[in-house]
Amino acid sequence: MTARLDLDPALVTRARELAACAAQPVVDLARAHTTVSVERAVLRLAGLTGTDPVTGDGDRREGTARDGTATDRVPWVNRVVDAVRDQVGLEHGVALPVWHALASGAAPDLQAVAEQVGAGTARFVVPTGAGAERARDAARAAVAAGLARVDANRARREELVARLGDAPRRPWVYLIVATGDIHEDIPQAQAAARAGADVIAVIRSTGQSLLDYVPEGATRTGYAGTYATQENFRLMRAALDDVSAELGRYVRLTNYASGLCMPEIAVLAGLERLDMMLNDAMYGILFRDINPRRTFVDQRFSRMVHARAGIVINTGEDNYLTTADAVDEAHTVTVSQLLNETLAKEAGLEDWQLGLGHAFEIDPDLPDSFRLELAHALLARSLFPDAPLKWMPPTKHMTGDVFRGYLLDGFFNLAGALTGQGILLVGMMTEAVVTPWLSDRDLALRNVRYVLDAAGGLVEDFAPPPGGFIDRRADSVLREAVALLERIADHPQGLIQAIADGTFGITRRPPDGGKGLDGVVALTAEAYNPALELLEAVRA
Amino acid sequence: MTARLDLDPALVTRARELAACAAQPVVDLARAHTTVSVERAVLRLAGLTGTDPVTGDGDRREGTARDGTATDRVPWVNRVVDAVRDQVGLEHGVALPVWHALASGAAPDLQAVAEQVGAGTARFVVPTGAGAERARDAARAAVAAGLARVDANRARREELVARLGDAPRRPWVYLIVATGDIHEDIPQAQAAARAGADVIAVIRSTGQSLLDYVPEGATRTGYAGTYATQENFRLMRAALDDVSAELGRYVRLTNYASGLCMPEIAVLAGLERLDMMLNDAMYGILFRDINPRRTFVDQRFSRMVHARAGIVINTGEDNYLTTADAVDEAHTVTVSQLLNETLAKEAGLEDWQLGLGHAFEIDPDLPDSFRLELAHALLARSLFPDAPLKWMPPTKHMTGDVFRGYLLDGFFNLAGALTGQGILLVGMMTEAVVTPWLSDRDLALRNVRYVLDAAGGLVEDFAPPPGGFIDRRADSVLREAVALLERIADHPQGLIQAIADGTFGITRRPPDGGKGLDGVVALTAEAYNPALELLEAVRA
Amino acid sequence: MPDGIDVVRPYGDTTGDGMVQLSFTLPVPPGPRAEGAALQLAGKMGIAPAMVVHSHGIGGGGGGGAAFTFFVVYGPVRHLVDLAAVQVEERAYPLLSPGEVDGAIRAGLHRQLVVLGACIGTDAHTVGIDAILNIKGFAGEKGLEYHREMRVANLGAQVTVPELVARARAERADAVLVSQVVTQRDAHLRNTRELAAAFREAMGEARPLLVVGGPRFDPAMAAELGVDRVFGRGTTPGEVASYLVHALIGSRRPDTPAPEDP
Amino acid sequence: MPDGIDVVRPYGDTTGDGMVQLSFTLPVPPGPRAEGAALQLAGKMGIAPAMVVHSHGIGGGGGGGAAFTFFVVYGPVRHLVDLAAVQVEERAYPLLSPGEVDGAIRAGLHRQLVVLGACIGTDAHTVGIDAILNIKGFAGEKGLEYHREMRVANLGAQVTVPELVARARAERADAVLVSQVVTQRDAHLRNTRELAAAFREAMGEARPLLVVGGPRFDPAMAAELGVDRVFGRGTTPGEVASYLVHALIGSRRPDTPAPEDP
Ligand code: B12
Ligand code: B12
Ligand SMILES: Cc1ncc(COP(=O)(O)O)c(C=O)c1O
Ligand SMILES: Cc1ncc(COP(=O)(O)O)c(C=O)c1O
Repeated sequence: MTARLDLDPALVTRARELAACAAQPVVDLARAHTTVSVERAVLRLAGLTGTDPVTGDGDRREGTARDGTATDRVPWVNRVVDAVRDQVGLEHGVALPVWHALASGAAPDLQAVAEQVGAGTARFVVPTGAGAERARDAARAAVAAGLARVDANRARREELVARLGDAPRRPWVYLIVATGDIHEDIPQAQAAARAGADVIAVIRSTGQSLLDYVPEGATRTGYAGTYATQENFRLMRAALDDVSAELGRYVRLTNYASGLCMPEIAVLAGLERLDMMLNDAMYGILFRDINPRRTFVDQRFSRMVHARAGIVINTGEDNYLTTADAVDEAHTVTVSQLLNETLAKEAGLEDWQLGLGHAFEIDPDLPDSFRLELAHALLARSLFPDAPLKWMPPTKHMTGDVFRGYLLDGFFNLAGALTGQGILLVGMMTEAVVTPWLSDRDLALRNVRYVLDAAGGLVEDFAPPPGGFIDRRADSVLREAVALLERIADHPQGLIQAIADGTFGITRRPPDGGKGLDGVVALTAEAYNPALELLEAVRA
Repeated sequence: MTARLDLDPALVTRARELAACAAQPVVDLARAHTTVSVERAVLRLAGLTGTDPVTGDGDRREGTARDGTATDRVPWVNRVVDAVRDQVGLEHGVALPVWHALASGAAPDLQAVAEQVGAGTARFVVPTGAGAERARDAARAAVAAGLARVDANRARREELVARLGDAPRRPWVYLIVATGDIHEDIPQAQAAARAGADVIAVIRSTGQSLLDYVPEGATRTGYAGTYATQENFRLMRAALDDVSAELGRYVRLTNYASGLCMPEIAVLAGLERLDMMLNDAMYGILFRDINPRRTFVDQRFSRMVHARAGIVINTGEDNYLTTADAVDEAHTVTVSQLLNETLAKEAGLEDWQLGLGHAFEIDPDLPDSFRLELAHALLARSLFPDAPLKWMPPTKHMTGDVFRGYLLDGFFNLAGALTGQGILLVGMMTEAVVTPWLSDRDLALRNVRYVLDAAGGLVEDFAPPPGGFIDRRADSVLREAVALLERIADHPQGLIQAIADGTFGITRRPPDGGKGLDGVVALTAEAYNPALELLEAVRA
Repeated sequence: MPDGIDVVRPYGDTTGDGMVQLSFTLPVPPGPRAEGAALQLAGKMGIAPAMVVHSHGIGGGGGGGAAFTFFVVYGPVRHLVDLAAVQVEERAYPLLSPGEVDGAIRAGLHRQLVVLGACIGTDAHTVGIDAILNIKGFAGEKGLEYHREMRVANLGAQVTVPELVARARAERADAVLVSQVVTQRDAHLRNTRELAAAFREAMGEARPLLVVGGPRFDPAMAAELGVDRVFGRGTTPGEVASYLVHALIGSRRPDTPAPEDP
Repeated sequence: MPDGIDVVRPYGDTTGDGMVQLSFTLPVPPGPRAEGAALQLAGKMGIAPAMVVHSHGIGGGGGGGAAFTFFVVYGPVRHLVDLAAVQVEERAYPLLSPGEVDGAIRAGLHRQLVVLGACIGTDAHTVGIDAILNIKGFAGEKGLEYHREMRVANLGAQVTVPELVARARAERADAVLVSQVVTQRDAHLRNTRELAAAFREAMGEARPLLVVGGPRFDPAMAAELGVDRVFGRGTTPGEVASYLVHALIGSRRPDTPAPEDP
């Protein structure tokens, strides 16, 4: 039904080859390293939960409120990984020393190991030979139990979708809640679902992505977003399950993986049946100044977990256009989509799981801005015919004129419908003012409904002619993208160098800068990660 | 550039033939009668102005305020026509007795005749033979002077358009002011022009259309509109001339002819260089319960004046859709457009003067409502390729949800651009609430600008396929229209009967009902109307 | 909102945050002085701290600068809404089915109930009164004409008050229903007061029940306007029929006697 | 608006009509009680007579009814706006060209003016501070880095207050410019107060000039927040540069001493 552009097939093939080539150094890097968060994720898959009660400032610190949970207590997974690292280093992974401790009877279970760490009595060694074999087997079994829960969640999702019914159509209507308080988020999310949302995303508190641990418990104290915690995931998923049953349609839940804890949050998402995750290979680097190496190692692991969990990822190309110009830098979006695609596939994700990002961010005062948007959106649609595509609403050029904003969002919705986008992030008229209000969300959904119902069928009449404005624009963006990819692939460090050069979102990030580099560890040949082993086994 | 539908040419020809046939009884009726307002219009063309100072209640009555002009004083033209009618009847027209009085020296000039009427001393007789010849010559000369002023205004408009420049593009952006106070209207109109309006319409006070006289002077006391008076016309045209010069673009002025004084208001519009006039063959009948015969006689004369003045008329088919359903009754709009066209051409108007009306009034909750709108709009566009077409915004389905209203108006604007409408009446988000505020108008213009600039070029990509939804819908509306025209043309009374049957706007109006029938007079063979003679001479 | 909570505040994204959105125009050219003026007004309205999140000049361009500034303001209002103090024109009467309405008239009146409807003044918006009176009705409910036990005359638009009084007297109307849609310069309020005064003067206590309606009326204003009942936007014929039965037959209110039986 | 008129009201379509538009949500299910509550709030805000022109339930559908109602209200506010009483943070200093700024620093300071910029707290919105500092600038004006006579260090996002104080001391900063964009739960106000307190505590009178900015700040709040100046939405680099010259060189204000000369 959707209009497609006739892209030059040779150019498309060349673009994909170049992207794979540019991404290769990243893949090599990721395979050769682990990170503290990858190792913590292994422990989480093996079932270790909870926080060390003697850490944290309780309600004296920011991020903690009288009626909420302390969000600064250190999780046991952090305490254990840090202890292992202190005592024997992480270059073999955490599994060998920890399950060696268990197998050798030093502790009855993982939780006990953690408590010994807390008490300062844990002693780790890296086993060899049969000891290593035994530790590996035990670790594999423990992690397999976690993965079994992930698998069960995937099956449960499929069952619920089959039983209750799915979103009534594409695009899926995706809405954000962002109160900072999980107990305010829940009724707002339910209200949005009742008003037509197919997907609910809970935005995270500012600053969480720079925490090198995942807070615990039900939280009420976020700023401009709610902490991503396992308990918050569970509460919201349960609330959406209730409303899904009520509405006879499975309502999806989204959260954010990017940040210093990508691998762990990916695991928690798998364990709590989240359905989509924001997961971009570069977002943390560019927008949170997280170290590139750290990010590349973490993102690969996290994506392997998503692949297993049947989670759809959303990439973050839209963000570039909040700092860079949407016309001048349109080709960087295309380049990034191709890179995200190649890295995602390498991590085991399939086409239907690739919610590649792009956005309606062209200055609305530019003549023909709407048609330029259509050209860009159709380019993405035609380049990735089997990916759902995540279509982001205007943000940068939204102003406090909420009437104009509501109109612009309507045209964004129309562009989404005309170009067959898979996931429609619903724009808010108050974008430039506040995090969305209950009423903003409701009005926004009314906007979406009007546009899709009244004008959705217009795709039948939408036929950008070959050689016309839209076709020419799409072609020239693709050509610019290929030219840029050529320059990137030319460099031995590929993408890593391109990021250092400020290619994306006009932000420069050198490979050794940014936060979290000290959490990256080069692996030895004997290193063992049971999660990676099990995740890769399936793919082989 | 604009998409056109391939309508069945045989059907189109048949539709026009049927319309001409259905309208014939109306034309015959109009030729055989005069009305008090037609005769007053003759006196106005001959230069008679002012009111009888001893009439009216001054500021004691509604419609009159402390700081405004008494709007209920009786104009001299009324006093004279009434006196003639009392003394000798109107079946010969007013010109013969009045100019006979002048020619026979009873009064030095027209104003003096009026004052004699006021004093009760005027005595009228219908001259015959040479006396009649002399009266005719004098009347013709007097009216020719008025028509010369109309001609000069037309030339002046052409000159100003050539010198200052015209509206930058189609559609012309048309905005309403409606404060009731000409001195508030003026700055609001100027503000709208500065913000991009190409045409300003001053809406009339409720109830003016049922006044059987035209109020005089600058007025400040209208309800939901400002009185149409010669002085208000003059003041607003002068204000717009100022702003036209300032902006370097000729800003057009519109008012409303329909009502009991159509002929006179048409004359005043010609004398004061108005540029467009609302003038529908049936609006007064259907929406103001004015007698059909009265309306048909009046509208023909008024349209002949507009033809001479180079004024673009706007017909009122949009109004049907405020009482009738826009989908079920879509074909009645088409039928009415064809009837308005045939009657307009008979009165001497040319294609470029035919702002045939239609509107975006489909229930927005109806699936595919936007595409149905496109189908209807394209049908009109394809059926009347050389007429400007007046495209009215949503009104009936507007609610107090001003955000939704603003969005809907945006889609209305888009439909206007995609279907090549000539005159775009700008919708107001407060449609269901109040007459437009200054800010509503400004926001509405911002809406128009965004849509036209950002998406106007989308016509290139808009290609409703033959046999597709839009094409099928347009074809079926046309077929229904032809079927209805067949039924109307079948009746010896044609259109007159159709109106009695409730064909338009689901409102029934019998030929002898409604207001103003007593102002209709059958003409004798010797009747003389110098204005008609001069207007018809040009056409012959 | 759990029952029992009587004091609430507007809800933006958290309970009790009091957030509202406001827009208006001031006759002041854009600039810091205009923004200050907007903040002053928002403050007087009880919004604190108010944020002017958008402003633009109106009427500028070409020769002179803009003489007006449009503002969008966001912020929390300090006022509390006391639900216990809310004056609700609750329906103090049961909503009857058409059959029940006819039954009540038959039983209580022993003759047809006579209803006159009109738009008065220069208001020509008949769709609202038609929605209440015509068979076709509104929102799926049939209009009053549908009732066997009612005699309904819809006089249409632009009826003058004296005409209406005369017709009411001639027809011995039990109820007169008047629609007013145009509200500019409070036309609807003026016309309603004129209506009430004319009926009072002409018929005194014996006047018919006076009911007015229109989208911009506040139902709480009946007493102030001198009529018996005011219906606002979205009124359905069934509500009106039920009210007529209640007021004229059911529990006749002391202060609004129905016309003498013939 | 003619000069000399000091009292104005909002303008809908006639001078003095006072008309405004308002929208908000109440945690009350839709219905007459909710409408009454909305009218009560509008009344408390000074809108009289208020018209609830639209309302709809939010969160309904499926199982339960809606728990919230959204309203759109129109009507006249009775408040007057007294222009004479408007507090304007008027620019009390001249707007200088880049050349004039450099000239003034050269002449008045005899060394480079040292400017530190950052987003503090967990705020990662750097576009605003970049617009002021980076060469690229904003609205056609080059940012402060463009000035030869300024030494600018832009520390970027998510800088903690202690880090910032340490850097300011180390670099002997003349001015510290801080951006705050996230305002939920008044994060920007809290962070600004924390900033002011930390500098006061660490450096007392010798603290650098403190300037904060962001789209939701009210420029009139500087004193209350304990900083020297607050810039709101749409600020241009030139305004900031001119202010720095004015405050640090031109007419040094008694209550905000600049840092000791080295
Ligand atoms: C249709 C319409 C027209 C049609 C009217 C056709 C007709 N036969 O009625 C036409 C095109 C002729 C028209 C003309 C004009 N209109 Co008009 N029109 C409208 C429109 C689009 C819809 C009104 C409507 O039909 N609503 C549907 C009905 C069912 O709703 P309702 O009237 O609210 O009635 C309900 C309740 O209020 C209640 N109710 C109403 N009356 C009564 C009476 C009783 C006794 C009871 C119990 C209940 C009751 O029950 C009804 C059912 O729920 C509105 C805009 C809008 N979207 O609201 C403008 C609007 C009403 N019109 C307006 C104006 C100004 C005019 C004109 C004066 C403009 C002009 N100067 O030329 C003209 C002249 C009319 C005149 N002399 O009065 C303004 C009024 C502004 C104001 N608040 O003062 C509006 C709001 C548009 C605007 N924003 O400018 N109009
Ligand atoms: C771009 C953007 C982003 C980018 C930021 C990229 C970057 N490097 O800065 C990205 C995509 C990363 C982002 C992320 C988020 N964002 Co953001 N973002 C925006 C957006 C779209 C534009 C902001 C912008 O760049 N404006 C342009 C600049 C030039 O304007 P400005 O900041 O106002 O600056 C001007 C003046 O204020 C002043 N000024 C500003 N600072 C200073 C400092 C000084 C000293 C001076 C003198 C002047 C000055 O001068 C500047 C020039 O005139 C706004 C929405 C909007 N349209 O406003 C949301 C917005 C600011 N973001 C918001 C949020 C909530 C977030 C997130 C927290 C969401 C989440 N939970 O994931 C994240 C996390 C960010 C974090 N930790 O802080 C909210 C804030 C809500 C609130 N009021 O509290 C907004 C309003 C969107 C919304 N409605 O929800 N965002
Ligand atoms: C891909 C991606 N990841 C993560 C985030 C959010 O990250 P944070 O929680 O760090 O603000 C975004 C925000 O839009 C994103 O696009
Ligand atoms: C064709 C036509 N004539 C006249 C009018 C206005 O007439 P009145 O002044 O009687 O309301 C309209 C209103 O929309 C119209 O469409």
